[in-house]
Amino acid sequence: GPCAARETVTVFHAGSLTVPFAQIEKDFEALHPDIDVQREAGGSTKMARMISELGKPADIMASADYKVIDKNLIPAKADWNIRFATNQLVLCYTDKSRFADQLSGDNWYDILLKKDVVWGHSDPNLDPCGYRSLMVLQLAEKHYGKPGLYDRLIANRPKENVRPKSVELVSLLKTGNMDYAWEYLSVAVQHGLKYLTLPDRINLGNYKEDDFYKQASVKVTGKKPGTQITRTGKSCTYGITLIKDAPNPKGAVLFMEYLLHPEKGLKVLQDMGQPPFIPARVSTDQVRSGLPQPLQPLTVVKP
Amino acid sequence: MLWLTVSCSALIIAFILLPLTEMVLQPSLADLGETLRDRDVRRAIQLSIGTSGMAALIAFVFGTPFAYLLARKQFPGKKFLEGVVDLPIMIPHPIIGIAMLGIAGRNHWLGRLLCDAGIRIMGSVTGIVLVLTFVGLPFYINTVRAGFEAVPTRLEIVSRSLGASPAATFFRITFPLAWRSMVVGMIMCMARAVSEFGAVVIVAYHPMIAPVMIYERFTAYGLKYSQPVAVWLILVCLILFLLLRHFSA
Amino acid sequence: MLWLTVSCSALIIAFILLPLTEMVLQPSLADLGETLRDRDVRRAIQLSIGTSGMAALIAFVFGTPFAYLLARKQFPGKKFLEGVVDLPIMIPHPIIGIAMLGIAGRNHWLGRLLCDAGIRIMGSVTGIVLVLTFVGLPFYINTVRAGFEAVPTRLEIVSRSLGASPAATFFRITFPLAWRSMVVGMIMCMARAVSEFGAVVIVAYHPMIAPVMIYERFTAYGLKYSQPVAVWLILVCLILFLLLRHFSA
Amino acid sequence: MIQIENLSIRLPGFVLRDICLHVTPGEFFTLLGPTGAGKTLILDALVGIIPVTGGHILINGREVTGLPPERREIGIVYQDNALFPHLSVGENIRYGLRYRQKDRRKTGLNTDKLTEWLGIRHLSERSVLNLSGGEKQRVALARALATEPSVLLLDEPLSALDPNFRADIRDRLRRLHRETGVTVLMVTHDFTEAHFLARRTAILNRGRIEQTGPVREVFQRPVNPFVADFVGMKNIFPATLKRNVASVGTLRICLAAGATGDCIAIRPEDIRVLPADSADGTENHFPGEVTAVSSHGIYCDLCMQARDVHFRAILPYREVVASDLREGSRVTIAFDPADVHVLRSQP
Amino acid sequence: MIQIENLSIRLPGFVLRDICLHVTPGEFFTLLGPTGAGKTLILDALVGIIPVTGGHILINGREVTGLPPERREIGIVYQDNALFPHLSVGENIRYGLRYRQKDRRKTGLNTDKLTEWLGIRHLSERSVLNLSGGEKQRVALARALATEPSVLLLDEPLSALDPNFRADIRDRLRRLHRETGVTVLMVTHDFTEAHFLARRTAILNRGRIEQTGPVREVFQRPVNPFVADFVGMKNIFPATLKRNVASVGTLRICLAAGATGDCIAIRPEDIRVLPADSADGTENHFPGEVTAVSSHGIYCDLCMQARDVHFRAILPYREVVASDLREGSRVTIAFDPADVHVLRSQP
Ligand SMILES: [Mg+2]
Ligand SMILES: [Mg+2]
Ligand SMILES: [Mg+2]
Repeated sequence: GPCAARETVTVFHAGSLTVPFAQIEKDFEALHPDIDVQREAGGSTKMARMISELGKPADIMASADYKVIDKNLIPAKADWNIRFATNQLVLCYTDKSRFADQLSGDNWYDILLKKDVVWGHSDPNLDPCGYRSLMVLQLAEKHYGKPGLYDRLIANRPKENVRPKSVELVSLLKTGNMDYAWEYLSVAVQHGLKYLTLPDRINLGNYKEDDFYKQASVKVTGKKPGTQITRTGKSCTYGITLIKDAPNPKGAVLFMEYLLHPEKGLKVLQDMGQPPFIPARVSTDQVRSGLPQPLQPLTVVKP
Repeated sequence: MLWLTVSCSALIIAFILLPLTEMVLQPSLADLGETLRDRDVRRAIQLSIGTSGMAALIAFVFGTPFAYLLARKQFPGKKFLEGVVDLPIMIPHPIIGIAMLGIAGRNHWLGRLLCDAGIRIMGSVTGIVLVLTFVGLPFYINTVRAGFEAVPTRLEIVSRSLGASPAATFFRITFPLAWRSMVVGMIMCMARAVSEFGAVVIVAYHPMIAPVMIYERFTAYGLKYSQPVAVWLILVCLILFLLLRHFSA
Repeated sequence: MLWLTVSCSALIIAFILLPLTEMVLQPSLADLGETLRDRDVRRAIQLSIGTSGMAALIAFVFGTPFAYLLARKQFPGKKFLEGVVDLPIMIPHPIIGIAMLGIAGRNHWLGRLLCDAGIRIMGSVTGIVLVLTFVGLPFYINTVRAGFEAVPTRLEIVSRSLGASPAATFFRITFPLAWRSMVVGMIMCMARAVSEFGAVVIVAYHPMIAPVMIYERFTAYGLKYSQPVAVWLILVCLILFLLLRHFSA
Repeated sequence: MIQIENLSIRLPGFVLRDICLHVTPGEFFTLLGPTGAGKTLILDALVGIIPVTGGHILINGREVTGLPPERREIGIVYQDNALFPHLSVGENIRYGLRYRQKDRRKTGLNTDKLTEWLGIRHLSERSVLNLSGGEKQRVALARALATEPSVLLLDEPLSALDPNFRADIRDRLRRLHRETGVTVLMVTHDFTEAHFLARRTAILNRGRIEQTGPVREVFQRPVNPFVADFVGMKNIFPATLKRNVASVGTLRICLAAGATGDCIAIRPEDIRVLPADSADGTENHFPGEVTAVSSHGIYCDLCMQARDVHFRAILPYREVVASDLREGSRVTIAFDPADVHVLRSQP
Repeated sequence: MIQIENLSIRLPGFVLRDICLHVTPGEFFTLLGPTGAGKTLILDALVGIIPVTGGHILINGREVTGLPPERREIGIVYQDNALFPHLSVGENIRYGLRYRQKDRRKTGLNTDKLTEWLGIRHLSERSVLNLSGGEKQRVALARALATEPSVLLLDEPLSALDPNFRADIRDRLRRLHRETGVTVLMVTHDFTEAHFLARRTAILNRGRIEQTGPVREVFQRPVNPFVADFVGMKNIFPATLKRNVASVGTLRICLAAGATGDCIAIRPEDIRVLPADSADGTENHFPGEVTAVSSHGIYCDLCMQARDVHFRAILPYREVVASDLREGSRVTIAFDPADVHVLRSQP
């Protein structure tokens, strides 16, 4: 059929980017009717592993944590890394959530400690949102000066409440299977959830607080079951890269060019509650000069 | 005794129907309409129907002779073959996908052969059809085998005594008497195939069949966006199967 | 004709067996051993066997009276009920999970009821068993129904004419003559249940049943780490089913 | 004792109308009729497995119309014996004892005596699967009688048996009936079985009873052509009756007495075949010609033509040989006026 | 013409040994035997659906032992008629014509004539599902004969029919055989069918042929007790023979001529029942007493005892009535020495 004739651009991305990327795909495909963008969403770590370990063909990888690209893809599968958006963690809930009427910035952790409250987060091993949720809890222990808070909170969160990617929790909230869930602000906005914003000191949304964030660390599984690596706290910064042996580099660059354009892709992100970096950032001049030609004007160097 | 029977039966019917009707009734008509205008949704449902129909067709072509063999001949190792036919029912779905990818890659002689012939399994319609055929085959073969067994061997003997070759006998006697079971078998095979998710999601995330899309929408957007797709898929399947059953009755 | 039949049959057997044997033969014995020492793997396989066995047991308890009803009684709407029984085969697996969660949450009266009774569906063994029962029921009911139909009604009539009540007749005549089909039905139900992935992964990611673990390991770590788990699951299932079949033959 | 009063059963495609049957205590009664006449339906109603549309069924004076089978105290033996395949011969026979224990003490009939009579005592431990057809039917009989039912129903118990077993079971049935005195209602389509076993019979056709009476009387005096044909009166002719003469074609046949009707019937064995141009004193003797001779072993079927009427007679084989009867033989066809039965085709 | 030479078939649990059968062209031959004797197995071998262990099968002189069924030119009619349920009557009958077109022109027998003879011409457009049992069997016959097979095989074609249809099909079978001259091999367990239809017969028992010969001869002169019992010689006694006298119990029975053997047999219809203390000139007459009289309609079965020997006789019902024979009647049992057959129980 006519679909088969179109060239495809395969984009792997963090689950939290699903809604804006769906819009961007639609806009981009309208502009380039000969290109079909095919997206596959999941926990960023998992998506990166699918490229690095399983060799699944992909053109672009957009991660909720740019570190994932550095650690899993560079240098074998990618050469560079563009940071293009930020985010912050919020505690999401609905009208029907237990104690929703009492929830405030001062007592949220008390509510999460209640026995009959069901709350959860995504899998730290598969999804940056998962370990970031844990980091928020660790930072809260320090910020509110409540030693042992983290362990007590975790003790009240059975393993069953951990799902592979954060956006799955949205459905559980909405069907009333779960009362509270840790999500990115953007996800909460996009899905029309009620949410509680937290102080900058603990929400991982402000890069100026990176020194405080650094105190949090979470162990996650490594390249094979049983091994572990440590993730330390850092502000939520989204990264994107082009996969080295991409099947369709031309189309991929075209899409990336569209995505990183302040009036196009980045504007969609902005509209959907996710603050973009305008312009997008790379770490060094050397990296910038290594970018495909059309992307260079859309980026600045900022370590 | 009767009371127990009826209440157990009612419980089972409720257990099956309650979750499904609740789900079907939840989306508003507006949601349903909007979903149907989504080209991706239409494409996914079409692909689901198309690939499972294709699987049913393959089952028909290759499964019919096998079903006939199982229905008519006695041979050593028959029990084993019967077990093999039922195997796809008990193999966990992700394993099916993994096993298919295992022989489809360049690391396997078969994969190289296919690759050289330009046939791609991973992420292709071919791959989806293969996986769906795998899971649907037992349903076709078991149904049609029972259909063949219901045709008295005597009719075939008489036909041959009247001069018809085995092939002529099959097409003039056995097939006309068993074709209904083949239609039912294809419906069953298609029904099973259209429901498959776990094996397909491993072999082909794209092109997206409806169950994968429903899963994706559920995990990424939530219930509200997956339900209408699910409702449409269920409706399309129901209509299709009712039509086929009607046609074959 | 015979040649065609045999080659089609060989093709199907190869199509089913080749991917599976290739997969079973690939992991080294060391890998297999190491995997088995992994407590998570053992727990997942145990959970898979346990929950699908539970599903088979539930199907036995509630499905047997229903199968008897379908086998023995004629009533208006019977065709409809037969269709309902087959429904779980054709409902895409993610939809099953979604539909279950739909009525299990606090937003549904049934969910609230369950919640107040302390029964949780999401992420619980209860939820897994429910989903597996849902997908396995048709297999149990259809098998046992055929088993009941194979017991001549006359035997039951004679038993009653000799003074036995319907219940006594069932336990002294019908059950002893149909129990084999119940064992086979439970095997089929369990086989189907142990293979389910799409519906379970939505209802319960944790506790992890083996197919979910295999999927996770495959997507996160690749073939090498998922294959040994798959091999163990297949082996355990095969042994279990062979034992049961042997026991019931 | 069985009383069936105005029994009606309405099924899609079949109606049983106003059936009345009285089987007296200890009687052996046969219900005869061709396939599809509704015989088995009446048995089903007696057993209690189909709902009746109207009428009443009484067993030993007790109304059982609405009772379930287990409360009717009947025994039933089917053509296909319906033995419980998973039980041994002994277990089959003793199956119903636990439900009817009290009755057993009263009469003292025990299974030992029963199995002795039926010659199956030595089979007690055997599986019922390896028995011969005759043995199976004997076990089925023992099972039905072990509970000492008020009545015994038999659904063509001889039809499915090999001829060599058939005679044996038939003999045993008769002896059993005599020795136990049980009331028996047997359904069959074979009139000779009724002759052998029963005192009275009813002829069923298309859901209606055509005639009831002693077997020999139904055999000798059928009331209409259907019954006549069913009991083997092969010479049934439409006739015009005038006083005691019936005109059949161009033949004029004398009757023993004046009667009204539109048909006459003569049993084939009542027709005598004499040498041509001879007579033996009867009024009815016609010159004729043999058109066919068929041997059936002991006896032969003779087809003969007298003018425009075809007669059929049955003769012992030795007589046919002695008289050298063959196709074309010229004979005299003779029969007594008393053997000419007048029937009405419309009731 | 059918020649079966030393046919052997070995199956798990059953062996067919050294079967030799010659059916001459145009003959109507019956293969008789009880259930399980191996009759159907021989038919299966003739049709070509089971492999033979040894021996040869020739049809019209052509060896067909290894040929598939479609190349044997046989017609077959089964007990259950095996009509193609999805085809009309006409389509069933014409089914085989396309494969045997050339033969049809030769002899000129056409389906119109066939359906005319069988009285099913008007059914041509009807579905075979709504036919009566007799009509179905006639269609099956027409279908088998339409291709003008070299031989026609019949597998108990009358057994499953209602008695009223049975006589009709039997008559038509005989006429068809006469008019088409086809070679027929019929399998049955009913000896009277053989009498009616066939010239020659073979008696099969447990995979072996016990006797072959003209029907009447097998009927009159069985070679061993099994055949004697099968053809209805109800009086079979172990006997000690000395010249032309056989000692049975305490009776001494005269034979027509000296013979060797260990058994004697007398047909029940060859036994005459005379008034007590009378005689009719035969050497063999014994005083006896009637122990049982059973009616079978036209004829009656009489059980009699003469000293320590039990005789069974068959008498026409009217004779029993005329002589007022009943249980306890004293009679003279008489039979001719020529009617006493000497058998050997061991070959
Ligand atoms: Mg697209
Ligand atoms: Mg009947
Ligand atoms: Mg047979």
